[in-house]
Amino acid sequence: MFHIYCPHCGEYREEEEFHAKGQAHIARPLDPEACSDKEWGEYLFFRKNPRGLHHELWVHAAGCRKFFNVTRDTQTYEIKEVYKIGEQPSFVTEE
Amino acid sequence: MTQKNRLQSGGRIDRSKPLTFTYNGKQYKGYQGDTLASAMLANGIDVIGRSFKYSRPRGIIAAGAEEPNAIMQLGATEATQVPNVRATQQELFNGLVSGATNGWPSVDTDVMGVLGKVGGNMMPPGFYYKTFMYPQSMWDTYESIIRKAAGLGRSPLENDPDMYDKVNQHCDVLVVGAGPAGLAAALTAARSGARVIIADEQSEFGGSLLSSKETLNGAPASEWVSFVVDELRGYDDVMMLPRSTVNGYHDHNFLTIHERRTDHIADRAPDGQVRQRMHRVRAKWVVLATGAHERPLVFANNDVPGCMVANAVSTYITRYGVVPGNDLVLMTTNDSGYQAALDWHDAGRRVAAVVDTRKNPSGDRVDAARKRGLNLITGSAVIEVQGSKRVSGVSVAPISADGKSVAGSVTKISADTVASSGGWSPVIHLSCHTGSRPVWNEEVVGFLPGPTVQKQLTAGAINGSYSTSKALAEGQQAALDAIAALGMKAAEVVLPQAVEVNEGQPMTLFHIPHLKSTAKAPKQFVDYQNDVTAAGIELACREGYESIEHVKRYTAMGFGTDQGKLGNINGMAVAASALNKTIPETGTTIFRPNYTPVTFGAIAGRDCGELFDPKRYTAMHKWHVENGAKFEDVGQWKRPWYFPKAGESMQDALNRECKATRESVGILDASTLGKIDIQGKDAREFLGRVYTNAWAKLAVGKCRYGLMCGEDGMVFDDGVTSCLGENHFVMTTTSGGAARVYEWLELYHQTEWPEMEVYFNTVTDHWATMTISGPNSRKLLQELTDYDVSKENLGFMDWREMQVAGVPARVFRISFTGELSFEINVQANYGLHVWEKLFEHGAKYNLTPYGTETMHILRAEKGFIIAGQDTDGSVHPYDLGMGWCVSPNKPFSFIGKRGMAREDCVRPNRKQLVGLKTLDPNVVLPEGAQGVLDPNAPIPMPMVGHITSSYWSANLGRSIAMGFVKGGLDKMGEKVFYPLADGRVIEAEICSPIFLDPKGERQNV
Amino acid sequence: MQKYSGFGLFKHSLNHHEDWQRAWRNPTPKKKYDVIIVGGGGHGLATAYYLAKQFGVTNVAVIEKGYLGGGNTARNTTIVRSNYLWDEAAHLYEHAMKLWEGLSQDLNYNVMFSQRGVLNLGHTLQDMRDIERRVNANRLNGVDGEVLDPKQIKEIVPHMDCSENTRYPIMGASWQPRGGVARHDAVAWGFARGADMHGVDLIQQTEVTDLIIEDGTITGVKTNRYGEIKADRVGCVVAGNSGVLAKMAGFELPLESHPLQALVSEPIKPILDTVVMSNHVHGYVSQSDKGDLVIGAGIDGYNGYGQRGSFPTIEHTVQAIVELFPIFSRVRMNRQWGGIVDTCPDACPIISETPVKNLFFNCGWGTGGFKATPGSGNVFAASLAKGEMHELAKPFSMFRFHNGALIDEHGAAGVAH
Amino acid sequence: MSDNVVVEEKPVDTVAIMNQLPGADIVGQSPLHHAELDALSKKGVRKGGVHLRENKLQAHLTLRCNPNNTEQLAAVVRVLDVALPLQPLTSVEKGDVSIRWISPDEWLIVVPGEKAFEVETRFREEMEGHHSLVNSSGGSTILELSGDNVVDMLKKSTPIDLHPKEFPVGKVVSTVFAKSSAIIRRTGDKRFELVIRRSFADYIWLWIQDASREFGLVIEA
Repeated sequence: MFHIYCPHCGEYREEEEFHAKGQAHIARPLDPEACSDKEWGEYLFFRKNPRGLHHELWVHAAGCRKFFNVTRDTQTYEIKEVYKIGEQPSFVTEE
Repeated sequence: MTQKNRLQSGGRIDRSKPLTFTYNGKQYKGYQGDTLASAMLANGIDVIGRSFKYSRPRGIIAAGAEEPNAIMQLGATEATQVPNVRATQQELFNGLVSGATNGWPSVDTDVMGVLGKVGGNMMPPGFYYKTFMYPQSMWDTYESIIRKAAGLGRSPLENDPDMYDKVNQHCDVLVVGAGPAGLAAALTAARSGARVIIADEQSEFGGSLLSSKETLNGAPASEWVSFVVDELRGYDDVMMLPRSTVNGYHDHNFLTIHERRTDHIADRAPDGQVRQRMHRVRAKWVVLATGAHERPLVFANNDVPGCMVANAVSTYITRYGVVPGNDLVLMTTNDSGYQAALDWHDAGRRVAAVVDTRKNPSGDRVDAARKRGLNLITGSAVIEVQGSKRVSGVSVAPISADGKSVAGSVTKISADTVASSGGWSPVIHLSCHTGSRPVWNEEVVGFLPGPTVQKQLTAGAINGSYSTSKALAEGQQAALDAIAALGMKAAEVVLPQAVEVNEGQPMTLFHIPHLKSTAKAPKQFVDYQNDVTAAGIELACREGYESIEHVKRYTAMGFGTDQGKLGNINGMAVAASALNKTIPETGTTIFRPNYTPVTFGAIAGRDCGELFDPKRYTAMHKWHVENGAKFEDVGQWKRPWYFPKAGESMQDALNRECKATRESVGILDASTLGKIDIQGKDAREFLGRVYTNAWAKLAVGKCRYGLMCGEDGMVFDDGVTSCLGENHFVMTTTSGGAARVYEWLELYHQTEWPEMEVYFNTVTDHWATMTISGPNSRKLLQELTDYDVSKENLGFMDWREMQVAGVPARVFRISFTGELSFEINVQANYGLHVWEKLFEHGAKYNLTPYGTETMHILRAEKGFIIAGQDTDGSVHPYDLGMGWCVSPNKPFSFIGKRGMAREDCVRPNRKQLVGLKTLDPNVVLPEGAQGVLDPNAPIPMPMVGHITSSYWSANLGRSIAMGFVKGGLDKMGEKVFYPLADGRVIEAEICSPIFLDPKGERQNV
Repeated sequence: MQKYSGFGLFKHSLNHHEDWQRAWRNPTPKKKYDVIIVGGGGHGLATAYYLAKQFGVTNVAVIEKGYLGGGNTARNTTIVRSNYLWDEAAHLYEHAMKLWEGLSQDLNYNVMFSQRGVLNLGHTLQDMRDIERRVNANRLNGVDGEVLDPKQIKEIVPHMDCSENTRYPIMGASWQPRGGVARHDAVAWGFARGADMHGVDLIQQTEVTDLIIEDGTITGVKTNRYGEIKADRVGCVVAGNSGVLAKMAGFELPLESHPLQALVSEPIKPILDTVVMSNHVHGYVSQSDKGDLVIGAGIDGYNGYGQRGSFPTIEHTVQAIVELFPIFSRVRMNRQWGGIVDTCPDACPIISETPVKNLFFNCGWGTGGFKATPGSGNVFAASLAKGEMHELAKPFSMFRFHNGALIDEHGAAGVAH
Repeated sequence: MSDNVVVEEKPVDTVAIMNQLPGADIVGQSPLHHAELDALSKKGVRKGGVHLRENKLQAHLTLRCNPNNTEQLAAVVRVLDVALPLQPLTSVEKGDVSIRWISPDEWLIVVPGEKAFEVETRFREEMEGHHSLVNSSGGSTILELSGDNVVDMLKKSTPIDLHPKEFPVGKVVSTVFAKSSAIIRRTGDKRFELVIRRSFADYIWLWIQDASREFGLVIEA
């Protein structure tokens, strides 16, 4: 069970208070009508699914109800950082 | 019966407290402080079970968690049966009832044993993959025989009378194991002011010190243990948990501890007490001081009762005052094994021989054995055991220096007990649970904990540090490391002085050679519980199962309830040798939770029975119960389903409720609908983005129905949203969808459109909501309010604030029944008051309470959908015939708009929701029936869609249904057939889903 | 190749089993194959087997980075059923079911397929609507199924609490008598042995490090141990690693890999004859031939390749099992483990052509992979043999996530399998 | 029917607030009304490790506003005579007003039940800019828990660390409570307050009884 630091509450809480909401930083296309079916399908369904560092969206569901981002290793499950919506991660994989 | 193997003195048992217990129907005596195993050994019980595959007699081998054989059925009553209890870990209590788990008619005269002897050769590993295939039809028969033979103990057949619970714990340092290393660690951490939890699976703290004659500071080690325990007890922030197994190590230093609080007292927990407790621990640091298990050696017939692990022999003698035999042969590859022979000799029984596989052993214990004049046979091994239900003798022979072959002639020695020691395996199980792979260490001849990302430290035998002085020092150091990492100041702890024992070099040997090849020699067991032999492992390797994982799976090695604590390393060694590889080349051994098995009840905790899941109630629930409602589970809510009167069938009640509502007035508790208060200057714009229809012009005082879709364009919720003020709305959602919609709104607000000024607050529980519906609803309402609720003053889809029955209310003129309806919302603390007042005044109108089922019928008569029943995540608004509820021209591309325009969403012949009238109006189509156009088509029959809603409509005097039909909206009047499981084929005609009052005149009065 | 039989066992027992042949060879790969299968799990091995046996393509290699059947094949709860809701899925899984029914004999390897029946419980009115809908669809699709009431359920599972005083009383169930369980490892080994017998090279401990793509067409793979190996066609059947291989080929997949946990009790005497599943209380259980209660938990919500999940998921599952079977409260949980399931947004697999010519993917089975093993291998083999997708595979194209033609099996997939 | 409150048509307003309380002759029924705690307090046990009292029918008001807007913060002081706790997980209490930090832009204000409308009205008068004040008095209730074993009982129910070092008096958290949720505030060394949702109140009541069984549960009026 993960121990997650909520950047809004300012302390660690148990995973039971949170919900994982999938990959972070997936922005809704500004002009959906201009998207092809392929582009819209990719926005809807296609994800990075990395083995290693992953940026993901979580919500402190039972706590402050704020969404925030987590950089986590999907293999070791280590959480490298948490950061607020609108901020950028400092841990990134080299591509 | 006398305890023939009990010593007159010594041990940690209390001879003044005799206890009586039952084994296989016979009564025996033991003492307070015994385990079931030590008491059985004291009474000279040799055979405690039969092996699982070959049905061979088995005896107790070990003294702790690693025991593979002594797996008992416990329980004096049916409800308190516990299968598969390890006798070595079960403390004896007065009245304990136990039995062997295998063996028919008894363990001593077992019929299967004969079969095992005859058929054993037919059962190499994986034999079942190679046979029982022909004829195909016989497999069921073969399998039922296999199933009966398998399994260990049995499940109780009555419900558990005991309680379990869970406690969430937090600490700075969790120390696992209260042996010398663990105690040193706990003491150091505690004295430094840390919050400490120390847990040990045994009944008392001390670990290896409990069963050794070692001294610390010149006094018996137990004195130091008492001193530490006393000091630890004095700290508020130290929690000491004996009888508590740390069974799982999970991510981010979350560990579970299974505490057995009453299993040592009785079958059943004393009244009010919890039988077992799970501690869910979040530890900043973990110190693993879990010790090591001694490895038995693998030799022919090494499973005959009387064969034991050397250290277990010592433990029974020193801790329990039990010598488990008369004549001992010890076989060892190392010095530590000698202790068993020394203790045996010192207890006054005969040591027939000490067989050391090393040519020239030397060391303090070897010297001690020589000094006692023990018969020391070096460079040799016990290559075979004689006896069936008890060891009668052994064959000893010299072996080659590499231990691979017999190098001389065989001598027979008579003995009734064979102790063996192949060295020690560190107990690394917990360190593996989070995915860390153990690393082989040549020096230790064992796996050590591998690198880990957890905040984990290790101390003592788990590191291969087997001396007490090292254990103490490492325990202290681990605590100091943790204290430093926590930024705390370490307190001074002076460790006690242990006596250093000089030890010679151990020999790396696992599998004792035999005169015959492994395949032809008598069985040499590696994993006792699963009857895995060295020959079996070699065969697996020969057959190409070369990965250690393949070997384990093919032979079932390590899959028993002991999880291979004794056998895994030996098995790997046998495989490595067969494959001509080293042990690390063969692979590694990964352990998973649990360290030892954990009661399901303890994992469930108190979340079972009444507390399995919350039941959510509305403010009027008590009234519903008192008025005979039947309830429906909707999410966690308990909603009235219908209100039968005495003697009424469900359909009678529904007919009555439906008619009363359409003819006069009915009332529904609608409090469970989700309600979200939305405020802010961008609230209106936000609604426009999340709903498919337009919200720009909804005036204050007005209500509007909306559909909500996902980005894929599929409907996921619906409800009425009302404009309370220019910047203020209240949204309603389905009862089951409330939490999801609320989170959905927050998701978009927080991540996509944070610049929008809008706040969402859930007010579901705040308002009690009651809907009165029917032609007399206005009259009824008017009696309870001074506000003019006439059509002119409170029109359809209007809401107003007014007092109802003296309580301030918001009244919404919205309708889900198609009748004149008023939805009255009052603060929930006053819900029941208003509800009861409505009944006081409603009697004359035959005000009839109705539940969800009548609500469903009434709305279906009007063709209104229920999200979740008439939708399934694969339909968009146009599929539902609800294009009227989509405003494609809104400036913002609302959620769902792009999704529902994808190629597959706009193709012709999609399944569309339509009304369906059965040809025979008296037949009600079953919900879920699948429609076909040609009921005579062969299977697989092309289907056109299913019935989503179907009812008997008392008001229409016929059945009505809604369902999906491919291209249905363009097929009005056409026929669909519904072939049912009972053989009937029901014919229906496609129609509009609005069966009643298509112009909406009834609600618009 | 020697044939397995009771008589053979007896014969070998006279010789102390010293002369058993290898179940499969350990060959050095050739320079070129007609088809390379990347991934030696159950699906990959089944693909190779059917390619060689049924479609006559014997110049085939299976390249496995670990050991055969070492992924989800070795970590699932072994349930086999075909009662899926949508036509496309039902047809695919029923194709698999028919192959299961003669698989031990076909492979001459007892996979211990045991048709002890599968119950899917309903606890709410909506559950029952869904069950009726699915069973009706199953029957018209030629999949066996019945809707049972609590009394009938009680007859099949006498020890389950079918009373009305539970939190979510059992209202009914769907019952697929032909469903059941099989011995998971044996499936991989049986297909491996069968494939090897027909000439397929099984290359273990060898990792594909890159795909060789020329002008949009795949021509082979690069490996860590044997360098380049050429192939006319390549089929990737690598479950959780699909994203990694897709990336090598230059495209993405709509997959996410999640932990899926399972657990077993200690072995107990036979007490449960069938598979019992409940989506509503979230748990499912069967009893293995060894006597273990085999229990499946839900998928953890986050992505994870760690072969482990979070403890609350285990707790909820055990609570569900104790709720269904209060008598199991004193039985003990022996072991838990986790697999990595590659899940698609619609809970259906991808069996598909890709943007690269002659490169095919079979993945995204989520919780439904084991039960499909022979069917998946069979249709994938047919597709690889012909170079175009088998009829049953066509609806499972990866391109459905662009045009929206999803096959939403979340209801049927539920917690589990 | 009583007409002591005159209802009149309001002018079109940006937000709608209303006095939700009836006249004093109509007694509200709290979420645990059916448990008849008053009666239990008279006949139940008087000794035990956990004490429970329902602090019912208080006014619960959820304030959402911008913690960086000094004007808004000043408005709060004008209305409540106490400043919003801006530090996460803290609370303030003054007179009959208590305020709990819930989220960076959310606070739960509790005042005596009859004061809800007055506070709402005052907020409307005093606070400008984007904010909301929502009355949720009917949707929740307050349980006061105390006693020597109160922490032991709570540890069975919530994963929050309740050690005084981590959870001092005045700290407030929103968290899971069994399979429901609660806002937990420490009001004393061995004294806590739980704000729970109405529809879950019966479940939590059953849970607390069960979890307190080994310590003894005393109901207080």
